[in-house]
Amino acid sequence: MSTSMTMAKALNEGLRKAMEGDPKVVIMGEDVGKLGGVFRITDGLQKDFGEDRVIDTPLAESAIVGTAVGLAIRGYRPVCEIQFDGFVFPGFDQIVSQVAKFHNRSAGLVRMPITIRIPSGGGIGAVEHHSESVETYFAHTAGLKVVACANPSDAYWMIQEAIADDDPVIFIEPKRLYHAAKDEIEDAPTPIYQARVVRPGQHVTLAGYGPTMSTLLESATAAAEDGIEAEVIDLRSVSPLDIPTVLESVRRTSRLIVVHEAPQSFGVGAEIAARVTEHAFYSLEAPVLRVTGYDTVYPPSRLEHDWLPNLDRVLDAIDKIMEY
Amino acid sequence: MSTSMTMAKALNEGLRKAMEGDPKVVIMGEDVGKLGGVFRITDGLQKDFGEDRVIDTPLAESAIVGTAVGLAIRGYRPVCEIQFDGFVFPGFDQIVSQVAKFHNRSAGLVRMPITIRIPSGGGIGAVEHHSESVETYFAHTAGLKVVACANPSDAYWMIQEAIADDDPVIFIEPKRLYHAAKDEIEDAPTPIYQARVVRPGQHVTLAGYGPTMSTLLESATAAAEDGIEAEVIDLRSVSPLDIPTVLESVRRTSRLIVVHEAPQSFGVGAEIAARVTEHAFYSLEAPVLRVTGYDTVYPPSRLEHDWLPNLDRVLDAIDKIMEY
Amino acid sequence: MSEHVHAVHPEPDLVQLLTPEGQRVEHPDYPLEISDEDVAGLYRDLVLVRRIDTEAIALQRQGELGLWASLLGQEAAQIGSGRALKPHDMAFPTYREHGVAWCRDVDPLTLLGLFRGTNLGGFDPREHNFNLYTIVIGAQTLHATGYAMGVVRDGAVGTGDPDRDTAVLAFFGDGASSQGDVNEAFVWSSAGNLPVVFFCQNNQWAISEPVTTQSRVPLYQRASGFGFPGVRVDGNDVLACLAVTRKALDDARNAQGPTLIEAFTYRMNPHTTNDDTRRYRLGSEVETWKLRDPIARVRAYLTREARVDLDFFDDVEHEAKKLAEHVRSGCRALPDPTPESVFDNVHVTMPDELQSQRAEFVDFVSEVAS
Amino acid sequence: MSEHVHAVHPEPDLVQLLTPEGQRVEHPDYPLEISDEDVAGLYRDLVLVRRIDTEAIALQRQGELGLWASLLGQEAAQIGSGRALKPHDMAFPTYREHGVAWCRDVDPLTLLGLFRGTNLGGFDPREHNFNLYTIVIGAQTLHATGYAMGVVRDGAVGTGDPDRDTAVLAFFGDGASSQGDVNEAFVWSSAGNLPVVFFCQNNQWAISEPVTTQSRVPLYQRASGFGFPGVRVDGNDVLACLAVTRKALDDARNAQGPTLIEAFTYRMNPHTTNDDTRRYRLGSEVETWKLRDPIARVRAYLTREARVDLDFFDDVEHEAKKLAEHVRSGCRALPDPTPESVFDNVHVTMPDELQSQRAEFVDFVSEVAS
Ligand SMILES: Cc1ncc(C[n+]2csc(CCOP(=O)(O)OP(=O)(O)O)c2C)c(N)n1
Ligand SMILES: Cc1ncc(C[n+]2csc(CCOP(=O)(O)OP(=O)(O)O)c2C)c(N)n1
Ligand SMILES: [Mg+2]
Ligand SMILES: [Mg+2]
Repeated sequence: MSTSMTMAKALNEGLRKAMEGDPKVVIMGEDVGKLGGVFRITDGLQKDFGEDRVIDTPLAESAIVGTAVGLAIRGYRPVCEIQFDGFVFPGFDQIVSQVAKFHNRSAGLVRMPITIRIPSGGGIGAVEHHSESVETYFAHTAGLKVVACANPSDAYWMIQEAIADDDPVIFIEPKRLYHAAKDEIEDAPTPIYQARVVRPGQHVTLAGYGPTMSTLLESATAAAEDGIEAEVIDLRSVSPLDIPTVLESVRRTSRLIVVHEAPQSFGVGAEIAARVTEHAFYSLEAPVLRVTGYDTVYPPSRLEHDWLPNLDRVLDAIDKIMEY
Repeated sequence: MSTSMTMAKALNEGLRKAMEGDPKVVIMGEDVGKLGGVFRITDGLQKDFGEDRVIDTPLAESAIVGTAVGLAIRGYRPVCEIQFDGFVFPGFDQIVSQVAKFHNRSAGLVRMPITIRIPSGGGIGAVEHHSESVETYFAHTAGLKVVACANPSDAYWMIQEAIADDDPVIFIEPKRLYHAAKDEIEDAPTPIYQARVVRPGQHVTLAGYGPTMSTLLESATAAAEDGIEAEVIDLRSVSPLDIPTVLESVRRTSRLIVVHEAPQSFGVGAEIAARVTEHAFYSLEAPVLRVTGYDTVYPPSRLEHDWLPNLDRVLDAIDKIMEY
Repeated sequence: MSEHVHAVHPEPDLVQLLTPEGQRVEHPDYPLEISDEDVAGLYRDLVLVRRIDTEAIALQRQGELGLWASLLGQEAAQIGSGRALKPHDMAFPTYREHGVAWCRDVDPLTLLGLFRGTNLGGFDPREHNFNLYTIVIGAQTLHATGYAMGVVRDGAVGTGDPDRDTAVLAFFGDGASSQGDVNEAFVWSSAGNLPVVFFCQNNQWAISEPVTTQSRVPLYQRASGFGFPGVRVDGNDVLACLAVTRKALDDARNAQGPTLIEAFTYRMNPHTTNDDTRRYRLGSEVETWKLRDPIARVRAYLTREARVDLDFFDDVEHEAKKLAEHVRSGCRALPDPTPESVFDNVHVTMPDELQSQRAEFVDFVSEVAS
Repeated sequence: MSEHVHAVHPEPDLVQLLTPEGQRVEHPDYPLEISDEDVAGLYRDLVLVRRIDTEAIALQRQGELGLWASLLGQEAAQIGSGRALKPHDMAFPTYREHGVAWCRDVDPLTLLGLFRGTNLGGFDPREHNFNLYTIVIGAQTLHATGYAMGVVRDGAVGTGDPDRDTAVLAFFGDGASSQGDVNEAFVWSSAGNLPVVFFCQNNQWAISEPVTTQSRVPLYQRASGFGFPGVRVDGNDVLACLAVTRKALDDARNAQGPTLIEAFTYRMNPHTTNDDTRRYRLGSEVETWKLRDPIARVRAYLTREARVDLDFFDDVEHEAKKLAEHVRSGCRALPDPTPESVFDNVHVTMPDELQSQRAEFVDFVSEVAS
C-alpha cells in the first residue's frame, strides 16, 4: 500500500487491516455496503469481505447499536458507522445505558469491544444535523472512551487500535478532513490514548483534537511571525484525557488555550481548564481560555465559517492570554 | 392550601396551579393518570382535569417528547414526565434535535414551551438506571434550559415558572427529597434563573444545586464549628448559569468548591470552574475544587452512600482548599 | 441479513385509477368523480413541480444551492396527496415533499434557504399548515401524531363540520419505516384513534439500500399489525393518490382514526445531488420506471379523452418557464443572513452568557472586517 | 387517548392445551406428546419458582431486598417457554423472568444481587445462556436480535444438526411493545430472517396502564405487519406455552425466521413491591384470574388423569421448603461489595484519571473509618 494517502483512504485501509486480522470484526451501518458509505470510508469492503461482515442495515440507529451489543455478547467485534454526527441520537440510549455499562454490569465478565464511528463536525457546507460535535456527551459517560483522529496516519492506526480495544470506543472522524491533503502513514502508531506535541513552543500551549488541529497549527505559524512560540498539542483522546502531557507543557508555557468546535458551555474545554487549573494552579500566568463553537444551534452553512473556531479567533485568544 | 408541605406536594400544587392558569397545559407520561405517577407527583390531577389533559401515554419516551413537539406546534404547553432519569435516553434524539432546535429552525416563529420533568439522582436505594444525574447532557445542548429545585418552595414556584417559560426547560427533581421534611412555601418566587445565597460566609464558597444542597448546608454548619464560615449558593439553574452571583461570592471568599452527583469529568463543576477562573483569576487563592460522583457507572445501592458526595467529602475538600 | 429479491413490479393489491398508458380505470373502493378541468389542474401541478425540481438541481450544479433532494418520479404521489388536503389540515413533510409544499401554496423560494444554507427552514409551519422540512428520519411522524392529539383536544374531529374537522398528513419514506419513531407513531395514533394519515412514499430506495433491506413484505401491511388500515396505491398515478388520500383524510376527520398509505413509486434521480447511483442500482431499473412516468399518463389521458383547450399544454409550458425564472432569480436574490444572527432565536429571551458571547463575536467580526 | 374497554377474556384465537379445569385438549397446529413424568416435572418447576417468588417478596418486606418484581401468575408462561429452550439456545429476559432463569439452572441467589443492591447483575450471560436482567424497557430485544445475527454468522442455523442449530428467545412485556427498540427488533429479524423468537408476556398491565393503552388489537397481530407469524397462547397453560414456544424455536433453528408469541396471562401481584394496585385496578379482576391459576390446573390434571406417586406432591412441597430456606439464608449471606469495587470493570483497563479517583477514594474511606 502507498504510504501517503487521504484520511478517508487511511480509515478504509485501517478497517481492512482490522477485518483481515480478526474474523470477528464486522462493519454495520446505513449504506456501508455497495455504496461504501456516504463518505466511501468502507469502499470495497463488502465486495472483499462479504455481506455477512459488511452489513447494510435497516435505517435505525438504536438497532445498529443495540444489535452490536448482542453481537458482542456472541463474541463479535462490531464496528458501527453512524452516517452523520446528528444521527447518533436515536442510538443514544443503547450507547449510554447498554454499551457503556454492560461490561460493568456483568462484573467484567462480558466485554463490549464495539467501535462506533461518527463522521463529525462542520465545515463542509452541509444542511442541519450534519455538522454536530457530539464528543462531550460521550466523554461525560462513564464506560466509554472517545477519540478523534486529526491526520491520515492517526486515522489509519487509531481505528485499528480502537477496534482492538476491548472497551467500547466512540471514534470521532473529522469529516471535513476526509478528502483533505494526503499525508504519510507512520510505520508505527502513537498509543491511541496519548496526546502528542505536534509543535514545540515556550510561550503558550494550544490544545485541540480532530477537526481543529489544522487551525491550531496555522495559528502557531502565524503567531511565530509575531515572535510568539505556541506549543501545539493534539489530544487525540478526549476520554480518557492525557492530562500529564498537557500539564508538562503548561508548566513550561504557563498559558493554555483549548480549542474545539462543540459549543463552549459544558464542553471539553471546561474539563481541561478545570483539571489543568487544579494541578498547575501556581504555574498559570493566565486563566485557561477557550476558543470554541458558540452556545447556539449549529448555524446554516453560509455562516459556519464565522461560527467555527478559526485562525483569527485563535490569534485573538493568544493576544488576550499573552496580556495577562 | 397549607403553606408547609413536602417537595412532592409542592410540585403537585405547582402543577395544579399551572393547569388552572392555562387550559393549554397538558401533562403526559407513563402512569401519570390514575396512579399519579410512580412518585405521586401528579396525584389527583387526572381526576380533576380529565384524561385529555393528564395523559397516560404508551410506553415510549421518544414519542412522549416527539408528540409534545407536535402539541406545541398546535399551541399546547406540554409537561412531560420521564419516569426516572435513566429512561430519558430513548427520548434523547427528540429532545436534542427537535425540542432544543425547533424555535431556532423556525426563525423564532414557533415556540417550544415544553417542560420535561425528570426525577433525578440517587440516594433512594434503587436498582440500576434509577439514580442517574443527566443534567450535563442537556446543559451542553444549545436551546435548552436546565433547572433543579432543592426545596419545596422552589419546587412549587419553579415548576410554574418553567411551564410558563416559552423556551423548553429540563426540570430536574431530586427524587430523594420528594418526601423529605416539609417546608414553608414562600409568598413569591425567586426568579427561576437566579442563583441564591442560602448561607452567607466569608472563607469559602460552596456551590451546588438540587439533591446536594442539604449536604452543602450540613457541611457549612459543621465547618463553622471549626471556625470556617462557608457561603453556600444554590445555583437553581444549571443552564443558564447565574455566574455573576457566584463571582460576587468568590471575589469575597477567594475559594470555590462545586458539588454535584453526576460523574466529575465533563460535568457541571468543570464549566463553573472554567468560567469562574476566567473571570475571577486574580481573586482565587486556590483552584476551584469539585466534590462529585466518580467517573464510574452508578454503583449498586449498597455502595451509593460512599459514592455520592457527602458531608465528609465536602469537609475534606474544605480542609484541602483552605490549605492553599 | 439474508438474500432478497428486489421487487419493482406493482403487486395486484395496488390501487390504480389511471394506467401508465393513460387509461382511466375504476376501483370499487375508490370511486373518483373528477372534472376535466381538475385533471388539467393536476397536470399543471405535476409539470410545475417537476420544473421547480429541475431548476433546483441546476442551481445546485451552479453552486447556488449546497444540496438538493429531487422529487423526480414522485410528482404524482406528492400532488395527489397534497391536493387531497383541505387548507386547515396540517402536513408534516420530510425533505423531499416540494410537490406537497406547492399544493400548500408555499413559495418554492421558501424551501431553498435550507438547501442554500441561508437558514434552517425559517418559516412558520402554521402559515400554510405545512411543517418545516425534517431531516432526522422519522422524527416528524411523532410531531404529526402529537399535532393530531392537539386536534382531538381542540374538538376538531368528528363534529361533522367540514370547516372544523381536521386531519394531519405525515410523510415518510420506505427507509424511515424501520425507525423506532415511525413505529411509535403507529402505536400512538392507533391506540389513541388519532386523525392522522401516514403517507409513505416507497420510492424503492433509501439512498443505496433497496426497500427489501427494510422489509420482506409490502410496507402498507405494517399498519394491520398496529390495528389500522393500510393501502398500497400506484404512486405514479395522481388520480389514485388523490382518491386514496382523500378517503383516508375523510376517515381521519370523521374520527375513524389513522390510515397508512404506501405510495408505490420510484426515485428517478440520485438520493440527493451528492449521491452516485451507479454504485448500487442498474440503469435498466430506471428505464422500466420511465415507462410509468406520472406526467406522461395524465397528458395522454387529457389529449385522448378530455377536451382541454388546444393551447392548454403550451400555456402550462409557458407558466413553467415563468416559474423557472422566478426560482432562478429568486434563489440568487435570497439574502445572506448576518453573522450575528446565529445568536438569534436560540432562546426566546437570550441568556446573559449568550449575550456576552454575541457581543464578543460582534466586536470580533467587525475587528477582523476593519 | 380515547376510551377503551379493557378485555381480560381470552379470545377464540387463543392456543390452549390444558383448560383451567385441568382438562387436556388438543390443538391441530400444536400436537404435544408429553409423558406424565414430564408434566410432573413442569408442575415441580411451577411450584418451586412460585416459592422463590414468595420468599423474595418476604425478603423485601424484611429489608433484605430493596425491590422485587413478582412473577406470580406468570409461572406457566415462563416455565413453558423456558423448558422449550435447548441448553445452547440463548434467552434474553426482562427483570421478571425468574422462572426462565430457573429453567436455565441459574441459582435464584444469582438473581438477588440486583434487587439487594449488592451488584448490577454480576454474572456471565454465557454461563447458562441467560442474559443479564434488562431494566430499560425493550433494549434487550435488540440485543437478542444482534445475538441472532451472530448465530447466523456462526453458521449455527438451518444445518439440521440439533446440537448446532441455535435459537434466541427474547422476552418483553405488553407495555414494551410500544417502544421503538422492540419494533426495530421486529424490523431487523424479519428483514434478516433471524433465528429469534419474541416472547411477549401480556400480563394485562404496564405498572398502572392496561394493555389497551398500548394497543387496540391483540399484540400477537403486530408480527403480521412486519411479515412474520404471531400467535397468542394461554399464558397460564404451561403445556400450551411449551408446545407453542418449542415450535417457534424449531422454526428459528431451521432458518424459518422469527415468531412473535403473545402469552396471554396476568400479573397477580403489584408491578413491584413498591407498587400499589388499589389506585388503578379492581380486586374483582384479580379474582377472575385466580380461577385460571397456572398451577392448580396442572395439579388437577395430575391428580385426575396422571399416575404420579402418591407422595409426589408432598415431595415437591418438601423440596420447595428446602429451596425457600436456601433463598432465605443465601440472600442474607450475599456478600456486600467493597466500596472501592465501584471502580472495577468500568473499563477493562482503568484509565489513570480513574486510578487517581480510586486512590483518593480509598484513602478517604479508610481515613473516615479510622
Ligand atoms: C436518523 C437519521 N439517520 C440517518 C439519516 C441519513 N439519511 C438521510 S436520507 C436517508 C435515507 C432515507 O430513505 P427513505 O426514508 O426511503 O426516504 P427517501 O430519501 O427515499 O425519500 C438517510 C439514511 C438521517 N437523515 N436521519
Ligand atoms: C425505557 C423505560 N421507560 C420506563 C421504565 C419504567 N418502567 C419499568 S417497568 C415498566 C412497565 C413495563 O410494563 P411491561 O412491558 O408490560 O412489563 P411488565 O412489568 O408488566 O412485566 C415501566 C414503565 C423503564 N424501565 N424503561
Ligand atoms: Mg426511499
Ligand atoms: Mg405487562
